[in-house]
Amino acid sequence: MNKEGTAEKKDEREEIKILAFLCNWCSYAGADLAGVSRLQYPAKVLDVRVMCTGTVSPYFIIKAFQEGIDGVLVAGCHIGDCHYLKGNYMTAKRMRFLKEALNVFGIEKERLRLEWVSAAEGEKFASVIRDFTEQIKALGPSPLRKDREEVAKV
Amino acid sequence: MKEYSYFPGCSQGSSAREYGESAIVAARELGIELAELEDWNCCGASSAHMTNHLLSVALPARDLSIAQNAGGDLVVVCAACYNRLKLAQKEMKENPQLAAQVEKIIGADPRFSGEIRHLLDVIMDSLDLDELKSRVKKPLSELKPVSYYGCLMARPKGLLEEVNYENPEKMDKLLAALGAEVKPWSYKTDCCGGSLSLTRTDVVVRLVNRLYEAAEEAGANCIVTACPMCLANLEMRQAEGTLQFKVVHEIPVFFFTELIVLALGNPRAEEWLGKHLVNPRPLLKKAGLAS
Amino acid sequence: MATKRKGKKDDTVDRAARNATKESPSSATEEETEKAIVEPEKEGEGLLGAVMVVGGGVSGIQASLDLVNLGYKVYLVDSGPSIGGVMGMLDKTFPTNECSMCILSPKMVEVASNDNIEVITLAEVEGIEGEKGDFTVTLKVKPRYVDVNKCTGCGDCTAKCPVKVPDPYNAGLSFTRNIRVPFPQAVPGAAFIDPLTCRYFTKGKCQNCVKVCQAKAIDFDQKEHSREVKVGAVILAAGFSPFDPRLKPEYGYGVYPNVITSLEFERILGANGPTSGHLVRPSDGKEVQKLAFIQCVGSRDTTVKRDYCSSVCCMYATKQSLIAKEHLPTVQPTIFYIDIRAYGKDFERYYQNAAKRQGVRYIRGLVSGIRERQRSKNLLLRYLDEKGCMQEEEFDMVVLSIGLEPPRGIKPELGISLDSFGFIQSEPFESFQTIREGVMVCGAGQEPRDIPDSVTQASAAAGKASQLLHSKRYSLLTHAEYPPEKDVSGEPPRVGVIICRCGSNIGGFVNVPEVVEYAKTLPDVVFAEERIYACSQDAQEWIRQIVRERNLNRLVVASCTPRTHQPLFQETLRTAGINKYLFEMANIREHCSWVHMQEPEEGTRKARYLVKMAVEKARLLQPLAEGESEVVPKALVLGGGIAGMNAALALANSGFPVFLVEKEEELGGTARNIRISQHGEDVKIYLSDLIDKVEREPLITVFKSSKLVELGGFVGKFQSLIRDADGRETLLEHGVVIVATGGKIHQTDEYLYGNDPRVLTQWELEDALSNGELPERNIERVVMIQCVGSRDDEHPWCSKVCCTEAVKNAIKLKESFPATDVYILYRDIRTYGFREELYQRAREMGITFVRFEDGHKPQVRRVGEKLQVLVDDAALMGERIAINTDLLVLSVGIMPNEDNRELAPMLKVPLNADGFFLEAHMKLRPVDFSTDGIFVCGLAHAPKSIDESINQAVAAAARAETILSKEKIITEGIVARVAEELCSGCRACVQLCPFEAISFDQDRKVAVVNRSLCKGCGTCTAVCTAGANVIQGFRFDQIIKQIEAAGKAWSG
Amino acid sequence: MIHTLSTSLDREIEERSGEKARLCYQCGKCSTGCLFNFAMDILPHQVMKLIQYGQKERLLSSGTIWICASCETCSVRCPNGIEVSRVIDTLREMALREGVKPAHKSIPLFHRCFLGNIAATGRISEPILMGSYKTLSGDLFSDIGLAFNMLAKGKIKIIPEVMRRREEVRKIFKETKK
Ligand SMILES: Cc1cc2nc3c(=O)[nH]c(=O)nc-3n(C[C@H](O)[C@H](O)[C@H](O)COP(=O)(O)OP(=O)(O)OC[C@H]3O[C@@H](n4cnc5c(N)ncnc54)[C@H](O)[C@@H]3O)c2cc1C
Ligand SMILES: Cc1cc2nc3c(=O)[nH]c(=O)nc-3n(C[C@H](O)[C@H](O)[C@H](O)COP(=O)(O)OP(=O)(O)OC[C@H]3O[C@@H](n4cnc5c(N)ncnc54)[C@H](O)[C@@H]3O)c2cc1C
Ligand code: SF4
Ligand code: SF4
Ligand code: SF4
Ligand code: SF4
Ligand code: SF4
Ligand code: SF4
Ligand code: SF4
Ligand code: SF4
Repeated sequence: MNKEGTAEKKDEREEIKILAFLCNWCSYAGADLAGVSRLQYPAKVLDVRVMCTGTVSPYFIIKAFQEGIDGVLVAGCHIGDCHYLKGNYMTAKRMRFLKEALNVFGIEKERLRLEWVSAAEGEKFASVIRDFTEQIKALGPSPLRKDREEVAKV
Repeated sequence: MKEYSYFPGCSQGSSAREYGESAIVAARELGIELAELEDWNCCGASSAHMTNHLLSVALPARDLSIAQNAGGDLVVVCAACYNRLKLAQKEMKENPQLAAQVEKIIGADPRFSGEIRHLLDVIMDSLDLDELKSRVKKPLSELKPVSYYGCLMARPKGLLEEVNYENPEKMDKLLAALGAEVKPWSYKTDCCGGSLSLTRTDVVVRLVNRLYEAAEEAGANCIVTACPMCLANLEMRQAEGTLQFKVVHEIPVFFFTELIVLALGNPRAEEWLGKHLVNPRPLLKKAGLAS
Repeated sequence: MATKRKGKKDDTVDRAARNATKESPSSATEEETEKAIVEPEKEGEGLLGAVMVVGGGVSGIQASLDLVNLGYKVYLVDSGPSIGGVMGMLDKTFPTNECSMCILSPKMVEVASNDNIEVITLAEVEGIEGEKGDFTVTLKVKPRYVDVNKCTGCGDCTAKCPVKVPDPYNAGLSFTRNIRVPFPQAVPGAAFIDPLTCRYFTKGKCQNCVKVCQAKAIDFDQKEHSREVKVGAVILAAGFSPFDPRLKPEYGYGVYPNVITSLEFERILGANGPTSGHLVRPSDGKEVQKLAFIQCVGSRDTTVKRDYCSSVCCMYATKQSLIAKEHLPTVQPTIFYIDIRAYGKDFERYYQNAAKRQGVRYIRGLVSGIRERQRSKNLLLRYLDEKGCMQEEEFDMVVLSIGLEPPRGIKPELGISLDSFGFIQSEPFESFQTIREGVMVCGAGQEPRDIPDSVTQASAAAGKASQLLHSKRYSLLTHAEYPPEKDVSGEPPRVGVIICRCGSNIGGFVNVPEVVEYAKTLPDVVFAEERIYACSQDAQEWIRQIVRERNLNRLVVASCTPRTHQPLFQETLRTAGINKYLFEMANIREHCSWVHMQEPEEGTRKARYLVKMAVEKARLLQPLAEGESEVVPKALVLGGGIAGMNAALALANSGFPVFLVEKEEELGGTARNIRISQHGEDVKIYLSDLIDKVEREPLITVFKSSKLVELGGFVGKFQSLIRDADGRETLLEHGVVIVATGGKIHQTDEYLYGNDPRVLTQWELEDALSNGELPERNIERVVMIQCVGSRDDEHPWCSKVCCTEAVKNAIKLKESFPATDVYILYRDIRTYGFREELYQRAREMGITFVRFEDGHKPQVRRVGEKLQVLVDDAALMGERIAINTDLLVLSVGIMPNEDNRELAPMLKVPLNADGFFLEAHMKLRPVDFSTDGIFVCGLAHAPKSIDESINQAVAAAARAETILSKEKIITEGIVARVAEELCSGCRACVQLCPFEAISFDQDRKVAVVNRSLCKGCGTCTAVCTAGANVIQGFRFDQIIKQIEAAGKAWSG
Repeated sequence: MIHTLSTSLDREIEERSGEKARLCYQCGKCSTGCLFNFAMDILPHQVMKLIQYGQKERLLSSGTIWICASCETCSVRCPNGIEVSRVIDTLREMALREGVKPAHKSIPLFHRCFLGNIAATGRISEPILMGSYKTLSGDLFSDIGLAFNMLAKGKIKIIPEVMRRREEVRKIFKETKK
């Protein structure tokens, strides 16, 4: 029983967590549509609504990894569809840079994902989450998180 | 028994005798009596129509005045005659000046107040398909025909009594009721080459070959038509296609009336089988419809 | 059937509302929170401040939104079960390829949540009695059998309904059930029952839906009834019906499964369509590789009595080809066409890009008919290749570009008239005005037109209604009255959490009691409870009560999506005396219960953390003030052409003073050169009438020989400096600017123009024609050359008007001199819409059209007495034709005004690559700029005809009026703010703001946000290295708290 | 190269047939639907164009007017409602009337034989028709096997069927020649 208990505990610790920043106008709406269409995807994802992906600061992403998130998704309108003209364009630029920077922190750059999901793309949203969850599962918990847990133990 | 005036047309006495004869027999089987118009003349067919418009109206006009005397509706089996007679009637109706001119020429009132109808339409309208089904003695179940109207019956718009002049369906329905496995195809109203048969045989061979290819592609084992010219072109030019395009087609061609007679078990159907240039016996034998 | 369950989003404070608030004592009783109707004023007796809009497509939606913003109560009637029209079915839209639903659905939500728009579905207009300003409209309302106020759109009934029906939303390509919500984004988002197919109605038993509907929304007792509505004006926006391709039997639609209509194809392309955007064909679900489009099916066709061009199909076929390639790069689209009509703004570029770079194959010449291969169900098409050789090619699928037909159910008995095709007839220069005063028209129901043109006309129609009813503005609007806002700034957070079950939608999958218990453990949460339907009307009362009783100062609702429901709860909170920004939502339905139905435990766990994240954020929420700025109710119009004058008059008619600035000595602009309109009306008379009206209008001040030299301020309060020819300067103050500075004619030296007196422009011909300067015996023959200075490398746009102009002048010429032969040398004839009738008439009259290929411009030389034009005739495979002529007329193009280069930076608005002004949004905001308070119309925007310029002018005026009619502009609370003490002065944000809302204060060396310009996107905050720039409502610390809460998930 | 253009041919055709070639906007449906186009020197839509340009000689001496089998596919498909086949019939008639040398001489010859046969007996008799056509065209030997075959199958009646009041038919021929 004790053994089982620890196994369960371990499982829980091994269990991954994904944080998604969704822009209000396209991707959040796309996620809504996935819901309305009852498309199923794994429940490992929590989302934060922002008005525009342009507002997602690199700091948020680093903070998320520090807090023990294993994968971060940033999803916004397709290029050219931005409600605010070019916010997503800025984001794309910033994310490219950030992916490289993550390596420096010892985080695989696959843990950060940028996707364009329109309000009509419920199916795309669901499949992005499915795919990303698989990918992060394969990568396992974030190295940062392990560090933190280690530190906490010590 | 319903009686109609009947315009046989030239070829039904000679090159399409099987059509002329089977039409009368089939009609009678289905309760329709066809009374031949007295002393009718050739409608002029394509040649008149293509070279002298007035002639192409005046020739059938004489037949129409005879039909007017006979009274009632006029039934036609040949697609070309049907086309010419019907268009002459229509043109004169729409153009009284033309009618007057023609009246002078033929020396009789050319206005025909009856309806000119193709035998296929007459049969399909007077028939209850379920009843027909029950009367079938030899179901054509091994036959996989495609229906072929050709252009003369289907055009111009409004000639056919069916709404969809691009994809008429009466013949399909009739054949299906006789037990055949009718194949859909997109060539029902394509032209067979018409009167170019003797003069530009090359052109006709090409068109006919195309039809055979399409029929085969559609999975058909025979073609059924209502036009003597189509049948003649299809049969005459089948072998030539073999030479020119290096493919062998062996697809018999029937008049729809022959198949009615055959399916209803009337032995006279046998008589006409020998008249086909493409021998239908092997197919019918295989289908258990002929000995 | 009212749809009034959503909250209202009121971002305006208007005069009438203010008066009303002043008069009533402001103690927060419950009655007070009820809506109060303001008594109509005495002036303008007999007019009603309400408008009915018939048809809820994009044009009807735009008209409705404009009308409420202009201060009128709106009844939006649709014959279907939801608004949205055809645009709601489209996948993407040309020429920007934007997602159609993404841009439409926010507008639909806006309609749904506005208290002053009553949506009446399943209804048709039976009669319109009375006079303009005071109509009584009789509606026939069909029963929906579902109470829209109760239905939550959960879809439980659909799952249990035994009757399968083809889904009209998917153009019949897929099946749905008899009872259903029409489509996910439908407004109202409620189910309906079609009695014709319902088993209960046809067989007398079933009622499965009644059994499963927890909201008790189904009501089989509803009856068809008629209803009378009193309004001051009516706008007909009934759109179009698609052509039935069975009428062209040669294409085998309905016989061959892989021949489909463009509307069906649009659904196949749709990510939310029957195949989820996979490019597969109906017969066997096989991926499509070879795809063909056949144009003009049911358009430009005498034999089916559609002698008009449907205007949009050339472009949508191009769009569908591009999108198909986007979905499946290997697909090979081919478009068979007669003329490619890429006439609108940026259309030519779109078409050229598709043809030259994206591999869309365009083949001129229609296929005559379609044949099918029986085994593969592939389709055989015969066409002539560019060498004139016959080809037969197999395609996997064929799309028929079906035309647009008149709407159904709009009849002359309504006092209007229909044209010979059945479209709603309108006045020659004012296409939005029917023959009946007070009844306006817009959208594709008046003439086939695309979305931007429909939207433009909708605004124009709304503006016209306002000109009629402006004295009754606000008289019938309902206004919420708010108790004073409680100051909670000093208090510690007291968070209330409401968890909604949504019947079983949430409750069936998420363990709601568990989430409630969990919520109670969260910091600062003083109240947590569940509710079966949190959005129902009685729940709002309950919320107000607990907010008061429990002394809550933050509210979290865990239910469905904030995109539709946040405004409602914010409104409720506000009526409870709490600032509406102290509210947060957790979406545990769309983002949780519905997508994790198979793992309820994990779903419940996720719901807990979604609630926790919301609570964490809520604890940090601060009340935000909505900004207010004054509006100077005056307008500045730049340019005194037809567009500028119409805009000025429209505003003056609605009671607003206008400054009209014209740089020339006289008004009139380009139109002074045009004699006859396409409808044959005398433009000179129209123009002099117009100038006369403008000059006599006391509310319009005309500044001639003047130009704008400087513009300051922002929406509501601009200051502009204008200078006249003598250098005199005037400073003007106004709330809006309308840019109508026009365009100009292309100056050419091609084809001996300027070198030989027999070579004229169309304008010169028109002049000569109307002055009688053309002696008949000298002109046996006239040749016209099209596209002079258009559609070439230097000018990659179509000038839109010149095909019609040439045809029009040719007809005029032929009427005056029947013996004269006229030849028009062209590349494509672009007589779109009803202009096609002119083209047809020209051919009928014997005017000869000669087509030449791109890159084969005609040559002109002098031969003896005559001019000789040599042209390589494309129809004859490039055979050269020599035409000796007495006159050569050039159809020269329209160029942008050079002044634009100088105006654009002054107004802080963009130009496109061609030098025309670039509007805020090509599709849905065709006359707005992204800079608030500035509008555009006429040739300044793009080439267009007179009537189109007038449409746009009246539309721009109406859009401007939505601002001028407000006393104050209320700006969103969610805007950026720079904490000056932290700002390092790096100016990163200043450069990045897409709306130029941040400026740099040179004295204090800090960035400053102008909250009137800021749109709250947050781009600036992401780059601020000092963390000085924050976006209210999405503050850094708030998001960090959400991240932290998420980080602790699954374990804490 | 086309030098002289005129609109008179279009009017002449309209007078004779009621069809207005000038309405044609070159959609090409007539040509793409024509099953005989491979044998034509001028495609049907180009016929319309050349009528608009008044190129009478070129049209009357074209092969197209003889190759066209009057199947009317073009006519039912034309979105401008032009009966293209009727226009071609008219051109053919004009060519005969004006004695233009036909591009495919066998075809008018066949029609002449066909009509001659009717004029003589009131009805068509295949042996007579074939005989006359074969003799006059000099193409004696093609189809000879076919003829024997048909004869053997009783498809060709040696003794032609003749109508009684032949003079009435002959009168029609005489009157319509005028
Ligand atoms: C296949 C296809 C693709 C297209 N693609 C594009 C594109 O990419 N870009 C573009 O700009 N345009 C495109 N269009 C054109 C576009 O659809 C129209 O411009 C637009 O829909 C017109 O909007 P509307 O509001 O006038 O009419 P509609 O969208 O037709 O809406 C009319 C509304 O009125 C209702 N109604 C009808 N009759 C009545 C009545 N009697 N009483 C009450 N209500 C009534 C209807 O139910 C409907 O809701 C496309 C069209 C088609 C067919
Ligand atoms: C060559 C050509 C042919 C046309 N043919 C036709 C046709 O046949 N049929 C048809 O319906 N339409 C035609 N049009 C279009 C038609 O002329 C316009 O749609 C219509 O006149 C509306 O124009 P507008 O008011 O937008 O611009 P304009 O008529 O160009 O007016 C703009 C006004 O602004 C003034 N202005 C410019 N810059 C400034 C500034 N900086 N400050 C102050 N004032 C300024 C100008 O002096 C002018 O008076 C044609 C246009 C052109 C160019
Ligand atoms: S079950 Fe009831 S609440 Fe749900 S969609 Fe159907 S009618 Fe509406
Ligand atoms: S009563 Fe009608 S709508 Fe309801 S479930 Fe039965 S068939 Fe469907
Ligand atoms: S020409 Fe007109 S009707 Fe034809 S496809 Fe193009 S836009 Fe549609
Ligand atoms: S608030 Fe609750 S009841 Fe209303 S729709 Fe949203 S989840 Fe359903
Ligand atoms: S002439 Fe003018 S309207 Fe016609 S295609 Fe050329 S630029 Fe466009
Ligand atoms: S939030 Fe967006 S619009 Fe507002 S100042 Fe920042 S960047 Fe500009
Ligand atoms: S009538 Fe003549 S031109 Fe027309 S399709 Fe038939 S053969 Fe071709
Ligand atoms: S089908 Fe008619 S319009 Fe089209 S090219 Fe032929 S004649 Fe002209």
